[in-house]
Amino acid sequence: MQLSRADLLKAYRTMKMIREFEERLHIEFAAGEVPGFVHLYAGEEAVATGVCMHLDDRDKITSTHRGHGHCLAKGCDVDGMMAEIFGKTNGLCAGKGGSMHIADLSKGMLGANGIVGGGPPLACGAALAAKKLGTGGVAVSFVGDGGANQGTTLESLNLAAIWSLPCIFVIENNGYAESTSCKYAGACHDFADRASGFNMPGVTVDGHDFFAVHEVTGEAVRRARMGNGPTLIECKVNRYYGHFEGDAQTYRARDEVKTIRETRDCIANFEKKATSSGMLAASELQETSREVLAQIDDAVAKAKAAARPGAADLLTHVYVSY
Amino acid sequence: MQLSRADLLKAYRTMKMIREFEERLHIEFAAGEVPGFVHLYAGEEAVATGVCMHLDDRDKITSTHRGHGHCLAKGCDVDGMMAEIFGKTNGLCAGKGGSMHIADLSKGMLGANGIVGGGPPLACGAALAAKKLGTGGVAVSFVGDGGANQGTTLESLNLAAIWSLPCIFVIENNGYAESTSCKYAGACHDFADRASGFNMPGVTVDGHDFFAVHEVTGEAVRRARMGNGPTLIECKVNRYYGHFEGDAQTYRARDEVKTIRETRDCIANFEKKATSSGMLAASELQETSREVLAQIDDAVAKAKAAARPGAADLLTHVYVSY
Amino acid sequence: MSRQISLQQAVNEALAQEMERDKTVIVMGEDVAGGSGTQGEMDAWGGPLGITKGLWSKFGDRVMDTPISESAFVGAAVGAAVSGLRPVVELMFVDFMGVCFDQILNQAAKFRYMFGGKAVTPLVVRTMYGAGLRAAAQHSQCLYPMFTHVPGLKCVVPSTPYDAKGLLIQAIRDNDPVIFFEHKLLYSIRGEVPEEPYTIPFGEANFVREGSDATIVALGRMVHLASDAAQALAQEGIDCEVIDLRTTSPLDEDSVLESVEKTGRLVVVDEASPRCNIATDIAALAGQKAFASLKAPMAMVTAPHTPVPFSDVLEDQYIPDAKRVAAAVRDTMRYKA
Amino acid sequence: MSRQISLQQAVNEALAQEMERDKTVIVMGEDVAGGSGTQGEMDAWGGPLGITKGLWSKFGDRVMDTPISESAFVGAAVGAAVSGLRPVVELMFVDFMGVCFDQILNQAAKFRYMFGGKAVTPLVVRTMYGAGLRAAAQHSQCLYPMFTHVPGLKCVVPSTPYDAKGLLIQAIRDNDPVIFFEHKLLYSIRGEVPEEPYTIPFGEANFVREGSDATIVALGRMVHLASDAAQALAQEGIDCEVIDLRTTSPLDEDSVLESVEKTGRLVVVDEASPRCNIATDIAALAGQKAFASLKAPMAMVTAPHTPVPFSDVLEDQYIPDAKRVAAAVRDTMRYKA
Ligand SMILES: Cc1ncc(C[n+]2csc(CCOP(=O)(O)OP(=O)(O)O)c2C)c(N)n1
Ligand SMILES: Cc1ncc(C[n+]2csc(CCOP(=O)(O)OP(=O)(O)O)c2C)c(N)n1
Ligand SMILES: [Mg+2]
Ligand SMILES: [Mg+2]
Repeated sequence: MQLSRADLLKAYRTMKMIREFEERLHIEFAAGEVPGFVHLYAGEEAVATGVCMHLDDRDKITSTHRGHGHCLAKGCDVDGMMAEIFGKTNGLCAGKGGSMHIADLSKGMLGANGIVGGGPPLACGAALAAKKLGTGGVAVSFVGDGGANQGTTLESLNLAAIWSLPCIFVIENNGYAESTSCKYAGACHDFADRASGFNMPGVTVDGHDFFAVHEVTGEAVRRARMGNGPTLIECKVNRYYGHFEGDAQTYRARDEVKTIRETRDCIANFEKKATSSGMLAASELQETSREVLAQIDDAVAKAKAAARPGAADLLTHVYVSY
Repeated sequence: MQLSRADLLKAYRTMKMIREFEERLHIEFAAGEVPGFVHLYAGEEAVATGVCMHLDDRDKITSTHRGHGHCLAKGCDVDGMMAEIFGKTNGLCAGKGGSMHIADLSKGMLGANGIVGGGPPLACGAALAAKKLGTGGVAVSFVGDGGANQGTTLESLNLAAIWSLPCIFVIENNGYAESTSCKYAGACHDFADRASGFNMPGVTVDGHDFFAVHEVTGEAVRRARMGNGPTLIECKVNRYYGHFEGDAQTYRARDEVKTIRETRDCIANFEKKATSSGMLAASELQETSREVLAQIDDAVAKAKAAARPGAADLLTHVYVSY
Repeated sequence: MSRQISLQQAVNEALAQEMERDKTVIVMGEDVAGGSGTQGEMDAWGGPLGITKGLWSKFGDRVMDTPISESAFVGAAVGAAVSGLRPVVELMFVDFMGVCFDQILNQAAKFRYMFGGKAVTPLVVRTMYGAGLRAAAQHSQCLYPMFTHVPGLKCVVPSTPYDAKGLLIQAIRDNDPVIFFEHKLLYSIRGEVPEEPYTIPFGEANFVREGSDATIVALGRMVHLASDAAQALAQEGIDCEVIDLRTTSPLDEDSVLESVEKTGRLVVVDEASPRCNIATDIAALAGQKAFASLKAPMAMVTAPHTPVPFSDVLEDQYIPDAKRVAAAVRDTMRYKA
Repeated sequence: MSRQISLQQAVNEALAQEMERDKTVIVMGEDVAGGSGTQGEMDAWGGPLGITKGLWSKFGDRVMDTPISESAFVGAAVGAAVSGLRPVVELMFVDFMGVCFDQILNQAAKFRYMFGGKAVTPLVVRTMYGAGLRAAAQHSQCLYPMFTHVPGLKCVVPSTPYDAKGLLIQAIRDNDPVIFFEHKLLYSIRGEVPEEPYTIPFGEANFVREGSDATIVALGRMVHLASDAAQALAQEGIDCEVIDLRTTSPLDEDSVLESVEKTGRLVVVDEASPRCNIATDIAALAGQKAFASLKAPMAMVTAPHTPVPFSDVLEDQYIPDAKRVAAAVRDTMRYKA
């Protein structure tokens, strides 16, 4: 699929938004402003962005504990997300979910998920609904390399294949599940190798490369929309921060992240490609960056100023009717 | 591995024992003598027999709801099994388990299992114990084609591979999970195709052919004992009776079983091969058959005559100490 | 006389009528049709006991056989429920919850709350429970106490064909995730059931029998034992009130409390194993909110703290029976402070 | 003065001492060492909160990191337990039970019974539970009522470093499957703990405080709230007995009943959600077996019937606190028949 200037600018804005969102949370967390467990997506922006560029409001995604990038790429409101992460009443989940449970069903974002492997079955269901209701929608399930070994994920590959569901499994292989290497935990060379055992195409791409991710996803989404069933896409990528904020990361090689940041950063690479090809001007990128930063500043300020939930909120939202 | 005359006779006795055990239960069930759910293994004898011939008391197996054949092949006592199936106090499980839970840990038989996919994780553990304790033992997990799609099974493939466990997964593909075709439920051509996605050898064999099963299992057991990790073996086979006794089997093609019985029966084929090669005499086979039948008659008579558990047995065996 | 059908037929009819009424209702589970991919007949099974048989013939691919991958297909039902369908998914035996519980416990049950009230998850999980089929430890459990424990779930345990139909239709129309427990031994019981669709609201217990001496609270199959016991006791001049909870979550606290306040005596009959079960739940409720009315210790008639045994002798002893219920009531009556 | 260590250290020490003593004890779970297969340090994590850190350095490959495949590795621990090892497997958060419960519910718990007494399953499942870390609905549950409900399992919920060490050593030496619940907020509390190994028998509650006016039964982190409440009440002249259950299965019924018989008043404090939980279980026990002694309704202080909220304001309200416990006791004292 040819990317227009507008597409590229949108992609850039999304990647930059995710990056700055996470960089800012990293600082706010260290300052003790953010409660709970926070898993940052910095470094993996090209994946969520490249995938979600193909999706519209008919389409659904399921996410993981590391969900901020997926949310932003799927169109969740930045202010609402920030407020949620700060536990405020105007958060996307009224302060009841927090970082690990941000959702916006109206945007087709079925929720970050605190359960590794929680998402893939749900994505099968969203895809089934699209199929039965004839919406033309697809479902995408983001799963980590750790989550790729969870039985729920493996079962879902099978289910999606036998029902020929419009479902795409995106394995975000960032090399680690917490402090454990994907090579130790996963018996396979590439996770994409597992696809053939479930009768679906599997492809491995460089998750630092927005263009590569965008291309293979385009193919998979077309396949799905045409009724030709699921695809497994493995994106090899890196996370820039610890498993969660507070992780000392002694299991990583010295300078591992530094080297990647310097040589393979998805945003820097995108900037280079987009400007050198003449598609986007450096000034446009700078302008976008400025806007993004301002938006994040604003979101954080609003989130900090926002009201906390009140006692009465504890008991609401358990049931629609009880 | 070269099969001696004694081996062949033993194999024959085992297959025949399983067959007659099941044929007899089929009759007893119809007569209302056997309580509960009974899943017969008739037709699949070559699998349990060909596999378990390689195993000794160090080795463990996990089984399924269709477990009689595995039990017999692993050396469980015929009388004890029959009594258990009749719910008697002298049964292998004191009448508390029944057909779906026959076990004899002293024989390395870790239990039939009422949960589809319950066995493979247990087999990983048995293999892990063998490895840690240096017993030289291996573990074999029997799984149906239906069970092959259960997440617990798929996870176990991965775990066994990354830990290089002496564990063998035998998928008994009899074409059906209850009334559902393995082709509908499993997204793969052969289940053995899934092995490579879990970094282990996978092989499909004709499960009606004792010699074929015996050969590939020999290879897998050697591999496992040498510390070279797991193998997945898919045996294509057929069941002669319904999913459970009482199943009208209208989902099967007319004469499906009849044709198989007539043309591909594992015992008839074995008889032909063994006698035509001159390894065994027809009279030996007949003699063995007679002995088997007598033993089963005897087991049934004893089981029927045996005492039922008494009220006091209800509360025992919940804990070792409580 | 009005129409009598079995509980099994009532369940089937409720499903058929709701599928007819609402195109977004789908049914899925292992062998719910049966015959998928085979060379023989389709719609060959309707589950191992034939409960859903015929639905595929009426509704085609809105009735979907599944692989034996409970996490994937129960989870798919959850995902479909938040995406515009109203799935009725069958977990064949509730004993199998252990391979898919996460999708119920952490996904379906919690979406609405975690997402700040923005999710609606109109899911029904139908499942078989209970002992009596000589099906042993892994196919005979009740387990509804575990589901009742989970905020966000509704739990329905019908005792009659009439209730099964009305409660199942309510469950399908309900916008919260509902776990619907069907006792294997109740499928064949027959009772009066109107042909037209109707609903029975959740959280409204049924007074099966009015009485003034003692309250027997029961659910599911135990309601019948309670009634039998009450009938036997009536001949001895002991007048029992029998309350069928119908749903354990929501719980009709008021009906239980009212009755206990009237009779002053409480016996709870629960087929589940005894720790942290519905019996303790109801007893604790009375001990907390109807204490002043209590004239005698609460009694609980439950299964013992053991797995379900295979042997018929043992299983018959395992399951509560009307005699034990009656004995518990008599003890309660005999109690002198 | 004798040695004071944290509960976290007590758990680590118990594991190390038992691994030292018995070569068949192994530890497995996600990141229980940490660093497996990486280019950086091994033994980098010890679980997300560092509880098992250092064990790999001492015991090498008897401490095994696992993939995120709880069914497979918890099941492997079960299989290893019936094959000669004594595995201590970590289910990181008890909330994750939903992806592996079958191996506990239907395998480990039932082997002995189903197999007629022939199986021995010396398994320990260590797991974190409880709210307070702002970890929201899927990482903050208690869920021990579900495990307590299951015949064949033993459930341990320690409240102090001393108990944690002694009960964990007992759990490892015990020949039945034991689920060992560690509250995240208790890891840092310190207390006196002997260096040498010792065991605390299961089924023996601890009288944390003796008193004559009211009995407060609690477990895990709630024991500390109960003690705080008792101390506050003492100043008002209300003399509470505080009982720490230590194990919910087996349950020390006698201690609870004795105390209630003495005080006539019962308050149960349970962090779990309120339906079919330990609070109802204990209240029902008293209502059944100590009825004559009861002077007032039993009170239960529990979480509300909602998922655990993320917001600190809401979570603080969600978790029972000493004030609510004290208020419940006061209500009980004020009660007039
Ligand atoms: C079922 C379950 N098991 C374990 C965990 C704890 N946990 C949270 S994130 C995580 C690692 C996930 O690794 P991966 O899937 O690779 O995602 P990444 O963090 O690398 O994005 C683990 C083990 C969990 N949340 N759920
Ligand atoms: C977890 C679980 N799901 C469903 C069932 C019900 N069930 C019992 S056997 C069976 C079919 C198994 O098929 P397969 O694995 O192919 O074994 P086969 O019966 O053909 O030997 C099903 C669905 C079960 N026992 N456990
Ligand atoms: Mg990862
Ligand atoms: Mg099969």
